[in-house]
Amino acid sequence: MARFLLRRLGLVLPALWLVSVLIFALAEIVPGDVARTILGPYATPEQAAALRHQLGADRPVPVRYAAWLGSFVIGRWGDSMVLHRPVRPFVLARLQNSLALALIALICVVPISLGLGIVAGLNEDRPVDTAISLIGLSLTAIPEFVSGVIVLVVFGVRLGWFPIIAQPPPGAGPLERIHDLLLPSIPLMLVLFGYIARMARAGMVEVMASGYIRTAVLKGLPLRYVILRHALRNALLPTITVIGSQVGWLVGGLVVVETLFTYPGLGKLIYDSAVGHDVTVLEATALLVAAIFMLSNLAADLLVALLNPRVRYSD
Amino acid sequence: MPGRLIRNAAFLAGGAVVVFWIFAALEWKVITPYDPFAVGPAHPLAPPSGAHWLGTDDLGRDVLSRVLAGAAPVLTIAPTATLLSLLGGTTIGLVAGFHRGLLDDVLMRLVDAVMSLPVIIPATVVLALVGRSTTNVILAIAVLFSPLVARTVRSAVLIEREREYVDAARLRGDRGLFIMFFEILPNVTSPLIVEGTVRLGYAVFTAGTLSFLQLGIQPPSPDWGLTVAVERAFVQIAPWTVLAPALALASLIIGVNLAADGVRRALAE
Amino acid sequence: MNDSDLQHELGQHLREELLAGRLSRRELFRRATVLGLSAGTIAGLLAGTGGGPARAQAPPSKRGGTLRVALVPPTAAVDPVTMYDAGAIAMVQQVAEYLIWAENDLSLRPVLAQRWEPDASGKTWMFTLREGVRFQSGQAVTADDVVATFDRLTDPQTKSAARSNFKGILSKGNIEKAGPLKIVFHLDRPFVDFPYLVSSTNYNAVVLPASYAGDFEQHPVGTGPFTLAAYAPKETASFKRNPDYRQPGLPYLDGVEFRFFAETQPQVLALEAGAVDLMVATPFQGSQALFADPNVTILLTRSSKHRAVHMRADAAPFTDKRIRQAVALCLDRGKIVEGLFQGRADVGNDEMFAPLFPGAPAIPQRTQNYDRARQLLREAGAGTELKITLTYEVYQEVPQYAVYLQEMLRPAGISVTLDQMTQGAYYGSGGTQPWLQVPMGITDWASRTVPSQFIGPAYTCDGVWNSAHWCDPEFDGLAKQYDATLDTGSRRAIARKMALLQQDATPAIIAYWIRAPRAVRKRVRGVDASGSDFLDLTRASLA
Amino acid sequence: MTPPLLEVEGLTVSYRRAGTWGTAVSNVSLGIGRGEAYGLVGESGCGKTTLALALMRYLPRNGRIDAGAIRVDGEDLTRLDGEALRRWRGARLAMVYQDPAGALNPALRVGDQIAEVYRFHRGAGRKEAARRAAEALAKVAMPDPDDIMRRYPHQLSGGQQQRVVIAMALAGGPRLLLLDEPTTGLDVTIEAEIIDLIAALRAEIDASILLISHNLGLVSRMCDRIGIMYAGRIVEEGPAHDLLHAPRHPYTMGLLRCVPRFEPGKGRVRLEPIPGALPFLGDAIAGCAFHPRCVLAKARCRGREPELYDVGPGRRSRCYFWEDVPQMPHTYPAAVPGTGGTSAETLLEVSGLRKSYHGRGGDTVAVDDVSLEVRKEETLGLVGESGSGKTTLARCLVGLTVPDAGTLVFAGAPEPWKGSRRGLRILQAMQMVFQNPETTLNPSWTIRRILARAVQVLLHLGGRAGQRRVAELARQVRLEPRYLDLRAAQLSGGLRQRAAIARALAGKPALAVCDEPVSALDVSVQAAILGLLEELQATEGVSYVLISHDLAVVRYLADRIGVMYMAQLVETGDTEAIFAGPTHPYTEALLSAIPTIDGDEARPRIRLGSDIPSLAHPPAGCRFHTRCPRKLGAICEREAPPWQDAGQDHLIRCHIAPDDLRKLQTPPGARPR
Repeated sequence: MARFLLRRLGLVLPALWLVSVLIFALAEIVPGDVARTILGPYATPEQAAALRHQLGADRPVPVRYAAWLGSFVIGRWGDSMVLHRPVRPFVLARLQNSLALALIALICVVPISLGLGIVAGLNEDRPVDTAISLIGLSLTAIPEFVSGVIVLVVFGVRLGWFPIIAQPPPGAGPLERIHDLLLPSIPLMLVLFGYIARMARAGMVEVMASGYIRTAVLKGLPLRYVILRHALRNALLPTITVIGSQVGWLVGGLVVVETLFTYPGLGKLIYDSAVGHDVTVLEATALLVAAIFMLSNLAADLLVALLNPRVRYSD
Repeated sequence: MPGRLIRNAAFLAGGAVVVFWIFAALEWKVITPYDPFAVGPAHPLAPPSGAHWLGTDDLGRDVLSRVLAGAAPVLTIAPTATLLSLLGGTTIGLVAGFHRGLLDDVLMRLVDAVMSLPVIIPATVVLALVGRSTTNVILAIAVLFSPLVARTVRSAVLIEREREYVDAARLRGDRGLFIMFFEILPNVTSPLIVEGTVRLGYAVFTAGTLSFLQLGIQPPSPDWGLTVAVERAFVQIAPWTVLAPALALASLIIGVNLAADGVRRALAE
Repeated sequence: MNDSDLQHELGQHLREELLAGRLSRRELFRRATVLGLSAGTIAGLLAGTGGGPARAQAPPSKRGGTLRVALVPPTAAVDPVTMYDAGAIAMVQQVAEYLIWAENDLSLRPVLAQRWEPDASGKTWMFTLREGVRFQSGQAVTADDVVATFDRLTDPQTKSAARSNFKGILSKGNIEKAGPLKIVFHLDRPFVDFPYLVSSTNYNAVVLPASYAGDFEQHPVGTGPFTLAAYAPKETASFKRNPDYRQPGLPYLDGVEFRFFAETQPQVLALEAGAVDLMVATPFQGSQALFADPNVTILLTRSSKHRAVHMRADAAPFTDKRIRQAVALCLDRGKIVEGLFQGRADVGNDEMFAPLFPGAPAIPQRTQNYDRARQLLREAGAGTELKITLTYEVYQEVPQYAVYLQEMLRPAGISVTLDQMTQGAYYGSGGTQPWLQVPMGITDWASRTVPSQFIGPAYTCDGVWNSAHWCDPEFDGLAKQYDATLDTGSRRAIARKMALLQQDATPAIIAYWIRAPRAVRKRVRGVDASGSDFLDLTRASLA
Repeated sequence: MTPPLLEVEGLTVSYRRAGTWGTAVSNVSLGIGRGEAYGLVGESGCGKTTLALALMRYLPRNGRIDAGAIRVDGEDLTRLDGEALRRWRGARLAMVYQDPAGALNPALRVGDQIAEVYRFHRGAGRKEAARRAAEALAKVAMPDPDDIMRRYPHQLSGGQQQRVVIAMALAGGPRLLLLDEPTTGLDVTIEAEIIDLIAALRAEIDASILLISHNLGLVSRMCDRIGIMYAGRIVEEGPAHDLLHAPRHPYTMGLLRCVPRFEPGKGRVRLEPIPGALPFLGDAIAGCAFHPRCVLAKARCRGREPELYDVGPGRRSRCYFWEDVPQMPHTYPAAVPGTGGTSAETLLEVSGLRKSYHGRGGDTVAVDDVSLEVRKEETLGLVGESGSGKTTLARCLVGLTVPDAGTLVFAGAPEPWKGSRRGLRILQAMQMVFQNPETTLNPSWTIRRILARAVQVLLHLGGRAGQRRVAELARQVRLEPRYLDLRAAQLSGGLRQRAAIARALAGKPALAVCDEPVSALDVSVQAAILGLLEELQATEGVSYVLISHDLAVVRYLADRIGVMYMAQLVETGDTEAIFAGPTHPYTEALLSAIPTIDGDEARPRIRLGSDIPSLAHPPAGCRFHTRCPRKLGAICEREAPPWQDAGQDHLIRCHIAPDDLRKLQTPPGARPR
């Protein structure tokens, strides 16, 4: 088991390094530059060049990358060239927001989609199964910006049940925070529901056709007991992996929803820093999201391993 | 196989929607009541009426015509991008799955790295890098989807390479390349087709999102994602300008997914 | 406060022009403030010629409360010296003040400067500061602070865009401290409208303490009505009332809360839902909902904000001016103004003297004429099918304007390919700056108070932002002459010649001058619209 | 006869596949008395498992019982539903499955899975149930039940898992125990132990047993009465001894004749394959189901389906001409002059072959220092249980796996181990036939293209010459030309294996390594393939290395045999010498474990004690000492046994001298060899 953990962690580091190189290279050749972002269009080219020199942005790429990596590795995330602020507190505050939204979306959607997925799996090819599968299929199909706009107008503006600016005032209690973040989390839930329900259904169908369920039934055990004790645990394993793989998107991929609901999350920050050429912020946020994606996958795999003795006790 | 497909209601429904949009994409010049590009400053944001069944947009253009014409860009980008990603992905998957060893690890780490970033970020940077045009959008989506295809193909190849007919081929002295492309590839087409149809659904989804972020297709294209992005400013006073393209996009994606689901069931039986 | 005899003489000249009907009352009032005439003198000049200046102020109904403002976030760290976007400018303007504030009607209101007067040649200007004004740090405002402020902006090493405005007019070192509250500006060349260059029009020119070291966010010190309490980039900024503000009893508000939105649409929704009280910039395209909303008032003001559709005179296919003229003749300007702004804009005439500017020369208005356009194209040998690419940025109504242009040029046989870019990409970086290089582009120009602020940088041979690469020495000469002439009558004659010259050459199509709308909730009082999205909340209050 | 415990009457079951319904079990009636063991024998696709599932009312969703009644203790199960059916299952009926690993929930401890039967059927509390579960494990001869209770299924060996399943089945105190191919997946020695366990338990609990199997030997040993199934029908039924020694149905006679028996040597008694192929489940059948393959078939057989006629005391047969069955003509293929091992010229010589895999817990040696040689036109049999290393050895010979050490000399010339570096000469000369007909041929190629490719690469014969060679190969393996243009999926198991053999012969090889070539085939088809291999050896002069776990098959085809145990060769010699004895104690146990049809040499049963140790940590000294019934003592545990010569290069690796072995192994009064 420990070997499994070490090996997987060993794989995360090179992948993260690869991400940092990828981001640095891509950000480097995106048109526009940090000097323009700071000085705006009306500064003369000479002024822009002077600022670039002052920021050291005109040093060769490898030199800058090495300088950034050197400081980043020892924990100094550096300052944002554009916002003249230390990157770490700023990015971590954004991370907190993104995690809050992700958590709320997950807490609401995971139980429902698991429940319905299992019900569908138990009633394979019956009307309830087709209905749930179709709903899941359709909801996942709707891009977040489409459902986001509709939800925003209907619940935010017309009915006014929820604030349209998803920024709970600092002192807000947990309940109020959830209330304020519910609106932006709805589009996320719609997309997630499809993924999780379908995987839960597939897991259940496969398990119900397995040999050990046949044994359990033919041992004369009551059906409900067979489902709860034997089927459920093995059916949910693949679903945990799916949930793990969605966390990365939930934390760093929501630029669209964050723009619509003016929610200061990581997604929008990555987008802004990519377009605005703020490399230190871009690297920090992209690596953070990549790390979260990989670690959540690893956590999911660990959980699956723990629940599945075949892996836990492998010699 | 086709027999089972026809009987599957979901496949028929999905297929009908997809065929409708394909027809629209090919024939919009003929079937649109108005010229989708003709500007009508006199009547911007007019509500649905006899003259304009789905009303007009902020520049007075007929929304229905633009929605019908809007099928064309998506239906050129998504399938092409999916096809390219299948080609790229299959090659990577085959090589990684068959050769194992260092090559496999490196490729898979690359796949992890690309997949760890939410699709939007590399897409943003790539499109900002090479500039915005339909071909670049296709390339961007193809580049982003290849790793996912590679991962599926690799897992299928890992199973096939252990099969005895591969040993027999090695025994004859056939080279790795021949075995990969002539012996193994024909037997991984089934997961490939399933992956392809699923990718197609996501390609339409991603193309729409890229247009929404105004990174993809350029105005005055009637592309749905772009239209939703531009028209969402008028969503309160002229919701039809946003709802029409949004529902069109959703219907196409659902159609493709239903059809894909049908194909998968037929193959699985 | 007595005016110099020169100012008295100029005042009488203005009264004669008014009585001769060559000058409107409003233009006389504006012109007089530029010349530094005191309010008393101006009242005397206008006596017996009709109603007084419409500046009466309704008494505020309620003191206190916090005003919530929606605006675009500053893109970079907030530094008055280098700021350029509406978000940063609005923030700084709450905390710091200018020597002079340019009102919407281009009249100049004294702020930190009490009086100013030019010498006969218009080359030397004497400014007197208001007494007893303190920075929020408690330190008194002296001439040293003003000299330091303007030395900072004219320093060759500065990164401030303001230096381009002062280029060829005011150089570092020519700002002389003539007393504890007196400053003398020695100009490089006579510039009659110099007071505008030190007014709010030149938004970087806020007066900062001499000790200012470029760290505004950490030490936000100015003389303004509010102090900056907290700032979370891209999220919120909160201001508190400045208890010892120079004008007793002001400001009425207890505080101001800035909430930043990256896009217009969420701002519109927030205002409609009552989550914010005021929207700094309310572009018509996208905010139509507010224009029809009962509990929202739309403040409106004429401005010199416009979109220049430049055509590079030195590159194919626009080298021949007949082709440029043909393109200009394809536009139905009335239809464009109606489609893009529902009429909230003034039709332009492809020259820089906007209706806002007093003494705008009346030259024949260019209208749509496809036959003439096709004939011009034939004469220029452009054949039946002219292919051109129009590059533009995604900003407010510009994309829609591009589509209108494409549609309107088609009947003349001109097929336009649209090339849309983000704002960052359009203004470009390092070597590539598309807005100065593409053959045909749409560039957005913020409002300016003086035509020369457009003409100098954009339409003179050595203009820094001359997108059209148009160079006509005669036009340059006239421009310099225009700046140096005090007398309004001869200025109008020069302006007329310049307008005709520019319209004929058509380096750029100016189809409309935007009226700047600003949406506020009904209960907001004492706030005005602003052509340049400036935000003066000194007299703002909540009913 | 006391009233039967189980009475099945006119049971008909059908499946829906791709929209059409096909009958899998048609009008089956049988009865099992209290405490009686009934054996149901049939090849794949004959519907025996469907019958078992129907009895348990656990047909898959696309299966249904069309007609008939299943009465247990007088109660008709087809009427029961819901709670009543649930109480019946486990308490009255219990089932043991073919794949024990699949039958146990991987995520639950073994103890809990047994205890839950007691909790639900016997209303026992948690502690009480656990105690009785441990008791049940002890009853199925599991060493240290308390430790086993806490283990998870994947931590047990195949044999142990099956014992757990049996314990679970018996926990409910069933009146009828259904055993569906209980030992098919297990090794021979383990199978013997499970059979003995069942026989012992049967005596203890007065439950009747329905044993379903394709292995006649197994059924003959275990069961009182036997029913033979073919194409969903019972074709013959009767007391075990009478049925096996005097069959009254052509199919039964055919089965008995095609199973390799234990008469000595090859060349004299040729196996008689049953012509034609097994019908697919659900095919429409006219008249007697067996008539297409029946030697006695006449016009009448194609008409109405015969009844089950009474043909003797408690005996029934579904054949109009059952009286002619004893004199049924033989269907020997033309006898082939047995060349067997005459030429002494060595074709292949391997010495010091060692192959190890480095796993997590250190290195596992799969093949440990093996040396062997194969002579021209000779068949060397390699026998051993799973994990003995015989497949790894085979893969090393043909270059698919690269060993750590050892040399290979082929026809006098040393050859590299790595396949890709071998020249065309040896690639042509040495080919391999694989085990699993499902995956041995590329599913998306036609047979013609597979053979053409082999001919193209090995003999550089393209175009017409290539096609001629392909046709010739097809003739050699008796594959009708019409099959050449079909894909593997459209052929039966036997035809696929013929194509695989043809592919191996493409380059006119001198040696063919056959890895379990027939173990995945049905009995009647096995005989045909063995016959083909034998014929090809005679006509093409190709020698074989035949790898199998089935001693009967090896004895039938091999001239010389090598026995492997835990990666080592423990005995080599001529087939007859080994069968005559003396033999290595392990080989002796192997021989005794093989269930033989009644009347053959009954060998004294030797029980091997504990399970096969793990290959990762092999026992010191002689690796067999942990299970050897003939263990001398400490010497076996310390020293690796030397090779001892028992004459005519019959070598045995054992501390006991061959002569002593012979004395130990000859039972008093047995016929001298």
